[in-house]
Amino acid sequence: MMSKWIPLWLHKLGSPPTFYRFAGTLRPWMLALALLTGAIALYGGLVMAPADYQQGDAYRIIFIHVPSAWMSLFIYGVMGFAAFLALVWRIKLAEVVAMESAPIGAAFTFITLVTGSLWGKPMWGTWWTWDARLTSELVLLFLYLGVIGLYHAFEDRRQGARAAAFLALIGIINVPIVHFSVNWWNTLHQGSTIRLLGPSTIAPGMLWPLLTMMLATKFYYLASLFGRVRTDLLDLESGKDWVRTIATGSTHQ
Amino acid sequence: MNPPGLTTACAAMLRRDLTLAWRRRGDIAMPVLYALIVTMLFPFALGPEDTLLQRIAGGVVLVTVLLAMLLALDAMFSSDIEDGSLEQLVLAPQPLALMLAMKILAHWLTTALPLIVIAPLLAGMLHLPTAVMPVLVLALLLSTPMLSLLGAILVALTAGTRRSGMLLALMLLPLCVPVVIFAAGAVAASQQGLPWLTPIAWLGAALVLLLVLAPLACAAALRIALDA
Amino acid sequence: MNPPGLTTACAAMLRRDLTLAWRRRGDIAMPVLYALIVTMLFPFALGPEDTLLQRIAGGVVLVTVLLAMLLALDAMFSSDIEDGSLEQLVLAPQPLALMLAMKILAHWLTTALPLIVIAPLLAGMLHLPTAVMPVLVLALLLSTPMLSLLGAILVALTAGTRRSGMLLALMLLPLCVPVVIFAAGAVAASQQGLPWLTPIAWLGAALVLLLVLAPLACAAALRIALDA
Amino acid sequence: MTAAPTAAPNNTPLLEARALSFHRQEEPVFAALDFRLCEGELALIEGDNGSGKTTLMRILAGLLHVDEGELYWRGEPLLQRDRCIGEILFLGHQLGLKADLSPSENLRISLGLHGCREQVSIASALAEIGLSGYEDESVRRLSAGQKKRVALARLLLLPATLWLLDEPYANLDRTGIALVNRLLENHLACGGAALVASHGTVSFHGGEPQRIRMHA
Amino acid sequence: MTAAPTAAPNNTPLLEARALSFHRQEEPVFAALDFRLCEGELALIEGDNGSGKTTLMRILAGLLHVDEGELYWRGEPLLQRDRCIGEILFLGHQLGLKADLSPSENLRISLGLHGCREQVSIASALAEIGLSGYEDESVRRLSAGQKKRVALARLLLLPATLWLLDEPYANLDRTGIALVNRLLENHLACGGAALVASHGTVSFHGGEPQRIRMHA
Amino acid sequence: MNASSLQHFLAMGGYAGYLWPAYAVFFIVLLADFFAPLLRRRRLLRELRSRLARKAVRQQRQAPTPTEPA
Ligand code: HEM
Ligand SMILES: Nc1ncnc2c1ncn2[C@@H]1O[C@H](COP(=O)(O)OP(=O)(O)OP(=O)(O)O)[C@@H](O)[C@H]1O
Ligand SMILES: Nc1ncnc2c1ncn2[C@@H]1O[C@H](COP(=O)(O)OP(=O)(O)OP(=O)(O)O)[C@@H](O)[C@H]1O
Ligand SMILES: [Mg+2]
Ligand SMILES: [Mg+2]
Repeated sequence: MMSKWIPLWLHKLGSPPTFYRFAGTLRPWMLALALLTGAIALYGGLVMAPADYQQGDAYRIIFIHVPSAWMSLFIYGVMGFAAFLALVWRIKLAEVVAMESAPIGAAFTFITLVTGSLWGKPMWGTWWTWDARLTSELVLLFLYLGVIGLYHAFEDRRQGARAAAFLALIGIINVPIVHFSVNWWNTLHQGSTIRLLGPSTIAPGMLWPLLTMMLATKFYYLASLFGRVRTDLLDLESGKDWVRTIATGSTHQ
Repeated sequence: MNPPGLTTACAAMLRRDLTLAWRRRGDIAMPVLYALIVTMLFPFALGPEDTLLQRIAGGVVLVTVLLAMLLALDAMFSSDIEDGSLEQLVLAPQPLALMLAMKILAHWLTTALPLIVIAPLLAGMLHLPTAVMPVLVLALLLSTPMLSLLGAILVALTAGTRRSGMLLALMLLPLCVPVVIFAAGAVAASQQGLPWLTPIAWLGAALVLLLVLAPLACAAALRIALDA
Repeated sequence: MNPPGLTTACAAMLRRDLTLAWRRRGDIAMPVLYALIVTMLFPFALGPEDTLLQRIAGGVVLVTVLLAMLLALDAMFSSDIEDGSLEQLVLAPQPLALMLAMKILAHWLTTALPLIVIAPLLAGMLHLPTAVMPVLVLALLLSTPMLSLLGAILVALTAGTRRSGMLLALMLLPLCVPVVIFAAGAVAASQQGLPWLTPIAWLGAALVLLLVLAPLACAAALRIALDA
Repeated sequence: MTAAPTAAPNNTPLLEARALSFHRQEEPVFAALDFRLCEGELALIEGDNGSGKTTLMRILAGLLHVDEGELYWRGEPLLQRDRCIGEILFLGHQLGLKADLSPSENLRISLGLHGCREQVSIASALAEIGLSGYEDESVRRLSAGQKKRVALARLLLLPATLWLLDEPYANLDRTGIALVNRLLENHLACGGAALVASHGTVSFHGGEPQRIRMHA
Repeated sequence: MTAAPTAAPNNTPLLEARALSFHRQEEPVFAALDFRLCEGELALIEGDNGSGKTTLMRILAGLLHVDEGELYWRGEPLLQRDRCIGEILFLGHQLGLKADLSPSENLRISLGLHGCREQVSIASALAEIGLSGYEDESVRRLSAGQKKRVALARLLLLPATLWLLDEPYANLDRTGIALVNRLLENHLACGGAALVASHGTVSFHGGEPQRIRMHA
Repeated sequence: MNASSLQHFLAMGGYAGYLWPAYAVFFIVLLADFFAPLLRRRRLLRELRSRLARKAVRQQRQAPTPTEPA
């Protein structure tokens, strides 16, 4: 049924040893790209971009806050999609991708919360308020943690992955809430200033480092995900011959 | 030897759970006592200042009821899982979602209802004005079933694990944040003399939606958690 | 051939419980998450009004930490009773009270300490002034061991019965009302700029007393519970 | 295997019970029980299910308090437990193993509490008991007989004069049963003593053991 | 005692295993296991500790999922469990009794789940199993052998064609062992079948039982 | 870039106390996230090797005494 519409190479990629090797070759490249674009973005953001006329230099937190915030939502989306595949077609690789995305998403959500509150102190005069966006982002962190916790609560890892995938799907309603909260409720938090379609209301000198950093975080996500998926595959397939050769053969690879 | 009709099966299911609860009627009293004591702790922790207590009464009662329900939630399926009757239920020739709905109903009747009955007492201990009581009860009547329904889904998900109630709390609380916000919003509005119908209406709408969807989701979750 | 020295035995006991906790380290994180979420619920239930939150912050954090510890308390001896290792402990050529003190210490380290570490964060979320934080942490440092010690006695007493976490809560909460009063008193005094040393001193004195008496009481209670 | 008990056998019995009786909810479990156990001796406790074998064991181990009668340890009344504690090893229906820990971790805890015989290492004890290769598996993942063997490894490791073994043969295969018998023989030869409750026939080489019959 | 199974014995075996194998952490517990069990037959599962007897039992009971090989129930592939559920009775190392409830309450729960044989009451089953007088004691207060007997009373009460008994003799005294043998004989005589894992020798009158050897 | 301009840069217009911790958190969390699976992978492979070794021991133990006693 799957084979009808999934191309052969994709089908093959879904086999754990193939994906293990594929991810192994791609991961250093992703990491290098992430480091390169990240360095450029940092230079652009911290050195080249002018200070904001209102916020002074504090606004430079934007170059990590906003990409991290986007990633926290984007990764939840990826996780939800993979969870859907895992539940409907029981694809092992989809389970692994969903479950290994969760810690990365949680990391970005955590960064968003911390950088946001570090930014909020000088801007709003408080580390934390209970407004809609901040709260829903915190709820997002709890959803990630719930998924991770449920996954690890099971003895059988694949069963745990499916149960956690179900939870991830239930929680996906929170993603639009985070994104649109600034429109639906009037809050302290800033509304959308950056649009991919239509004109952005941000100075181009600030925009390009932001977009470059966004690219860097995407590359980083892929690099980290590949590393995690490789490890998880080793664990899941620990009895298979290909894992044994890795274990007994060269320790580094 | 045909499977019994739907009504018969539902009634049997409901009766079974209510009888079991009655056998352990001490356990029914526990959430109530727990809520009482937690509510009592607040005046000690915050100092017996009437206006302050009055201001927080509605919210504290809501949170307390929620926590008490949470503690009882863990037991919704656990004994059935231990003795294998849940597996029997899954294999029974009846729509699983409907049977689960009956279980959830029984659970609500035995844990939430007693809490709702004493909620005015708890609120009274914190000096909530009498005029606000009906709104509080109404909000509880609408929000506790939602907690039961949402909780049932999550409890079903954790059915195959060596569970800890804490994991359940972690999973449930994000989902019930909106419920708490709307319920507390209604109580607060009524306390300030503002119209409180809008949040109550939202709660009602969400409840109707959940009443339809949650049993189905619960059945799906249970099948995932039981089948290895 | 002499029984090993007290230090060796204490170290073995402590290491054992910490290893077991580490094996199930997910369970360590749970009380912390629980406390976080319960704290979060209050702003939703009471409305995000900074001055109000600030006023109740200390009390809410204390109650929350107490509830989180309570949930974890139930597990202190239960697995040891089920698998018979408590019997072996009773039969070991070591003073039981001391061994139990080690168990209680391990329990405090794995449940209360993480809670104390995040308590400032919780308090910060409710806008407790930074100046009050040290007093809050101090109060927690003195009061949580008391909860662990008191809880251990009660858990030991209920060891032979079919326990439910609720029963434990019912027995423990009245006992810890004085603890909560003094701890909250210290925090409130510091928040109002009043001297807060007196309640802290009382807490300290009570803690010293309990440190000596509670392990003995716990050992006695356990022997009673096992002798059936 | 090394000898754990060092005292030479002499005439005062290690453990003596005089007119022991025990009641549960006012019903006698057993009454007027007398026996003497010297060093180097084995006593079998026999009786039907529910006749009080486990109860007697738990009394001797100090987990239950005797109602009437006296117990003597090396000729002196056994009022305070600390007189014999550390010299008695009790193995009951509950094995006292932590399912989350491995066999070696479990045994290391016992060693920490009870001390160790000389020249016996955990690894060698586990090998002798037939569990080499399972040292670091978690006990949860062992079969019923393997769990029992981990508990029996305590007999090899811990110093004790009197062994109280409640159904030591249950769940063991034939090699396991032979092993327990070998352990018992060694222990007695070194001057130890043992009380064993068992339904199976204990095929024991080296003298007819004493029999204590419980009447339900 | 009344006959539970009503179907007359015929040629298709009740349960058939073909090339069954099971892995734990990718290590084989057993491989290529074949056997057929007809109505009225008994099979003994033999093997050392840790050889996979319990594992096999749990697979047959539907508690574990088989890796490779096929299971047939009355000649039809056993893919869905509901084909045989209610016909299989499993008694494992864990007795599945609620310690808080009394023997009769425990048995009543089982009856509610599985239905009841005709003409057997809980009281008579408990009497037959040797527990009259203990009907309303809480299971927590029973001795090890008495607990086992409560679990065995299920064999008398519940209707089932295939009994899966994991070490049914452990903890029982001699009359208890004889009782289990009598129950087994009756069950087989009435057209039932049984798989028994045991280390003790099953003294069985009425035909040599089939033996399934597990190799560790 | 001379020392004073570096100082100027590090001061971040007086917001250094907020800005640099934010960047530090960003990098520390991501580093931890990146290295956690590598550590886990090392542990997994070590466990797998010891499992294989143990399996060899078990098989070796069974070889001299076959399971059939009689
Ligand atoms: C703890 C506090 C904060 C949290 C949890 C938080 C969370 C978020 C999230 C989730 C987004 C992404 C929304 C989306 O893509 O739909 C975002 C975007 C953004 N945040 Fe924050 N934030 C916090 C504090 C702040 C502060 C103090 C500022 C500045 C004064 C700020 C400025 C921005 C900006 C400019 C964006 C980009 C908006 C856009 O163009 O889409 N944030 N924040
Ligand atoms: N839950 C589990 N997880 C992983 N491995 C297990 C588990 N239970 C048992 N094993 C392993 O599987 C193998 C077979 O165990 P099983 O319990 O089937 O043995 P058994 O024949 O019943 O032994 P016994 O006679 O001791 O009861 C053993 O090597 C054991 O270590
Ligand atoms: N915890 C308890 N509380 C009350 N009565 C008990 C308790 N444990 C056992 N009994 C009762 O005491 C009597 C003796 O039990 P005991 O466990 O000593 O028997 P046993 O000889 O060890 O039997 P078995 O061979 O079955 O292990 C039994 O009648 C039992 O019902
Ligand atoms: Mg016994
Ligand atoms: Mg077994």
